[in-house]
Amino acid sequence: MGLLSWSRKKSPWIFHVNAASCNGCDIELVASLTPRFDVERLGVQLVPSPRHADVLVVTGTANALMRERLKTIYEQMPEPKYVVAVGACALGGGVYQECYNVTNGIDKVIPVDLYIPGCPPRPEAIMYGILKLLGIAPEKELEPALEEEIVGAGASK
Amino acid sequence: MEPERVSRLTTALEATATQQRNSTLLAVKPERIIEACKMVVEDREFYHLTTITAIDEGQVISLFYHFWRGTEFLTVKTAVPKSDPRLQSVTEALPAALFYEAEIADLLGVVFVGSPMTGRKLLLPDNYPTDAPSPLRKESNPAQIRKMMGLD
Amino acid sequence: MLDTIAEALLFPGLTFFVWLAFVFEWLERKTVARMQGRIGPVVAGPAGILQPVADFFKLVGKEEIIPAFADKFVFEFGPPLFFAAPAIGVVFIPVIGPSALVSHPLDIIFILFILAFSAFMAAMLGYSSAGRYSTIGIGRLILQYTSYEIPMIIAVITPALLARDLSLDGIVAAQSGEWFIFLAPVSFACFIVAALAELEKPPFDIPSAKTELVAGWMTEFSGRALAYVKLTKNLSYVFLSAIAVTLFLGGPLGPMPAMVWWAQDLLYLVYFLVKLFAVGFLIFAIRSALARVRIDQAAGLFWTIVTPLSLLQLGIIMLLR
Amino acid sequence: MTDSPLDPKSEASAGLMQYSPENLVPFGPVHPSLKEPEYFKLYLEGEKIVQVVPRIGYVHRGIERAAQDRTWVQNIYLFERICGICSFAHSMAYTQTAERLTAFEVPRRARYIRLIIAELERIHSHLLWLGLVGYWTGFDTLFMWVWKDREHILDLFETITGNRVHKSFITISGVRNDLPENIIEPLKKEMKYLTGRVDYYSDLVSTEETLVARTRGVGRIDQDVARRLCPVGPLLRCTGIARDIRKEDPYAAYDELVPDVKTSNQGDIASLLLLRLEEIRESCRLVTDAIEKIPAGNVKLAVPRVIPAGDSVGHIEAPRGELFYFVRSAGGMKPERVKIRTCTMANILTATEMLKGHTLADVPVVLTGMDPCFGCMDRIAVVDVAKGKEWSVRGEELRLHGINWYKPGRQT
Repeated sequence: MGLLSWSRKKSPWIFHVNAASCNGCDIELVASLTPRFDVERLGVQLVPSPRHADVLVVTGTANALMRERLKTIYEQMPEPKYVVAVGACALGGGVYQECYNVTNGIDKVIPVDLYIPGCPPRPEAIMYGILKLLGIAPEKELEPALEEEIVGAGASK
Repeated sequence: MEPERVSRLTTALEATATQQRNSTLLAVKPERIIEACKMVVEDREFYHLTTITAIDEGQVISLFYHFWRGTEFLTVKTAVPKSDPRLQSVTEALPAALFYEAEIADLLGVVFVGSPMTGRKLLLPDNYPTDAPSPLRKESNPAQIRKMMGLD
Repeated sequence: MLDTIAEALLFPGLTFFVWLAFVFEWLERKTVARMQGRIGPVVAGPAGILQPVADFFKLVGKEEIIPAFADKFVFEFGPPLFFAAPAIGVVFIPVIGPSALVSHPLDIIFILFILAFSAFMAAMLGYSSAGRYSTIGIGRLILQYTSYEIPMIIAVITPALLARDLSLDGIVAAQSGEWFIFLAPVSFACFIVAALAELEKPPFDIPSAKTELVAGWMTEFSGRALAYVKLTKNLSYVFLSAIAVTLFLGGPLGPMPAMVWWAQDLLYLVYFLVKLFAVGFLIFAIRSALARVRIDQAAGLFWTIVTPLSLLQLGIIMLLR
Repeated sequence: MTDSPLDPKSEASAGLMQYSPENLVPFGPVHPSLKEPEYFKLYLEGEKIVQVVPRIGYVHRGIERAAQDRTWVQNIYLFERICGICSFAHSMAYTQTAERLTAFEVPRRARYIRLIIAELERIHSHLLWLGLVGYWTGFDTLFMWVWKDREHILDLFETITGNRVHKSFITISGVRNDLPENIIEPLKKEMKYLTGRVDYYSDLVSTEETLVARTRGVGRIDQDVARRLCPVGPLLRCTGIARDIRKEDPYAAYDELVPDVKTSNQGDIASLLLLRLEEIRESCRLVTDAIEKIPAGNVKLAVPRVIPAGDSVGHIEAPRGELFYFVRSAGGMKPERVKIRTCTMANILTATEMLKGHTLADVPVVLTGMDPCFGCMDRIAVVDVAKGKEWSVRGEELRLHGINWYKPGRQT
């Protein structure tokens, strides 16, 4: 395992976006940072700026106003980036499915790498999801041109 | 509510009053709504405007101004025709009504004359279709609105 | 000459201090986590000790986004320069033995210059990214800098006055009898408070307060630049702790039995590290036990309490000597 | 309304248009100090805030419309998901309001169980808030400790209802399940533990210097403002007005277990901290009393599918204040109209008033002070004052503000 993929596995920094969620998933996500669950054990840090983040955690239904913001934030993140959809609303609209202001799942707005179901998912489920993501993360292929730019020739991958 | 207070309000406002449980319903004409709100608020005990409810009743849109006094509700009811839903804004007398009026203006398309929010889209997203009915009106259809907004 | 360069780059120079910077970040995260009832990083390396290393290399391997309106020259070349300030500073610290790799009769002046240069580079970096939050962060940083700089200078020259020497070697040598922390405890306290402000640690993490300004002046940085900036901040952390050790805790000095030279060097190193981590832990403890103050409160604290106190200490010492 | 913080005319007359865009600091919509997306435009003079214009509506989902398409029972679970923090309060307010249209009497035991869950939720909500105050003032240790204690409440929720966040426990005519066996002792033990922790936190927040410096005198409102802008809950009580729906209009078992309404007369964030801690203590007492006095019997009747026609008005004291529901039934399977007025909706106007004159550093603290819950509010409200003609220059900027936030043009 190369240094780079090792370091990516060990250090997923997450940026959390609440895209019109009911707070349930958000407080469970925050709860997973607190002493009982402590995802910092896995190297996870909640970072304040999307520029610093590796993983975009999205909760909620992505309503008409948040859709654009969500796209902007996704674009602000540097490659390689991953998107995790947390909770029923982010997966498919959840209980608000077919409401007039609701997107049925955020994967209609941005590409999603991992889905964590639940309404809301327990912190254990969120941690399990992150572990899963750490499993898949290094395998995600970058665009060749971008990889050339970032990693440079000869760097371990 | 004390009978004399009720009768004072009904005679002054040409209103009709009905009472049930701990709430009193005072039906007034739409043109007297500001006067009614002022009278209620001048009665210092009813300063708390809980909210304004609006309902699409087919031909008319009814508005309920709920005031709370510690043990009982006083609801001032009025109605505007759906064909021309215009009503005087009460924000002069009741600053707290600002947001409640704004949400009704957006969700039911009632125009509040004199409200600082007049003419602005308040509640709904920027790309809410202009030709679709307000979402809480009976004739609105969520599936259609979704399609028009391009959410699917 | 080659010897000195090798020492400056490897041990006890830059590489050693960079390693210490990683260890410091790990210790900080672990200590703070413990104080908060958590465990802290565990999966990267034994007890998570490689966590900062993983963070660093991950950031190096990420895409670097340059904001459209940024000053590209400063934005790209700023982070290495920012890193250079403490990286040059560390060679002036005596680590193994009472004298440093590079010594000059006016060391202290240069150290003060490096501290000022760090703040200046931070301001340049923040402004170069031209973000709103960065700009406000830098406004706060400069305000904070003008507040803590004077007490810090006074706290630094107090030991120099006690030792009647402006070189770090001389100051260390003068502490062979009694450490200056006992002669000038108030100066030491003032230095630690000013160091907290310089390092942007709570309660003075005002320029990078994440709940107010996203990430303050660091908001725009990503990838390699962010890796450099973060490493520099950790290196400054070690650097300032090392200065505190050198100026107030006798540097690497301690009871020294007669031994072969390398054993003595090792013992010097152990003394130095023990003192360094003690200062580090003091900062961790203060950091996790306090809430953030407001910028006006911070300025008030420095101008009305810390500066007069450090001046008072200086005055007392001048009178006694 | 001439002095409304949202009045665009007053904005123009106050000369706000002369401020260059550099004076405008967008606060949100995605901002680390707001767990939920909201957008506040802050006009600054240096660090001092001269005007606040909220743009709320990033969480609008259209629940009131959705409620009309769902049955009476389905709606319980829909309203519960208005907000993940006061979910039981929402479902209880809705259920009670609907029950008033029916003839049956909710069993006494069910009313006690409702009280217990509601009070546990109040403790949970207030603890969560206290933790976030710690987080927002940069006091992460307080945040972590408080959230650790909060897990005790969540464990109780899980034991009693089976869920941590959305309890899905209440139903029309009662509660869905009885209390589990052997709950009395653990419940009492936890309440005792939490009361002890509250003592500790009260001591902490009133003695920890930096926290006191950040909260005392910040976000002060007085009774006149409170009367004019009609805030609810702790925000109102901290100005000295003792208004608590639990006492004024008893529901559940509050007629038998009367809460002691706590007030404070300082009206600032420091007093809100202590007030909410006092309320936690009071809630612990209520839960302990309730579990001791709880009568035996049924916990629910047959759940009706159809609610008789009529209008019903109901409100309860949610953790954040008065939560108002208006339900109209046409006698069918689905409600004709449900109107919800959440606590944050009533408080947001007051909060913008509180912000004026403070510095940017105070914004998170003051906004936290009202314990905002935009998830609740936005099912209904958006204020977009940026649409007017005088804003045309900035209208473009607003659309792009997400980008500008990170890549602002140099507007000279």
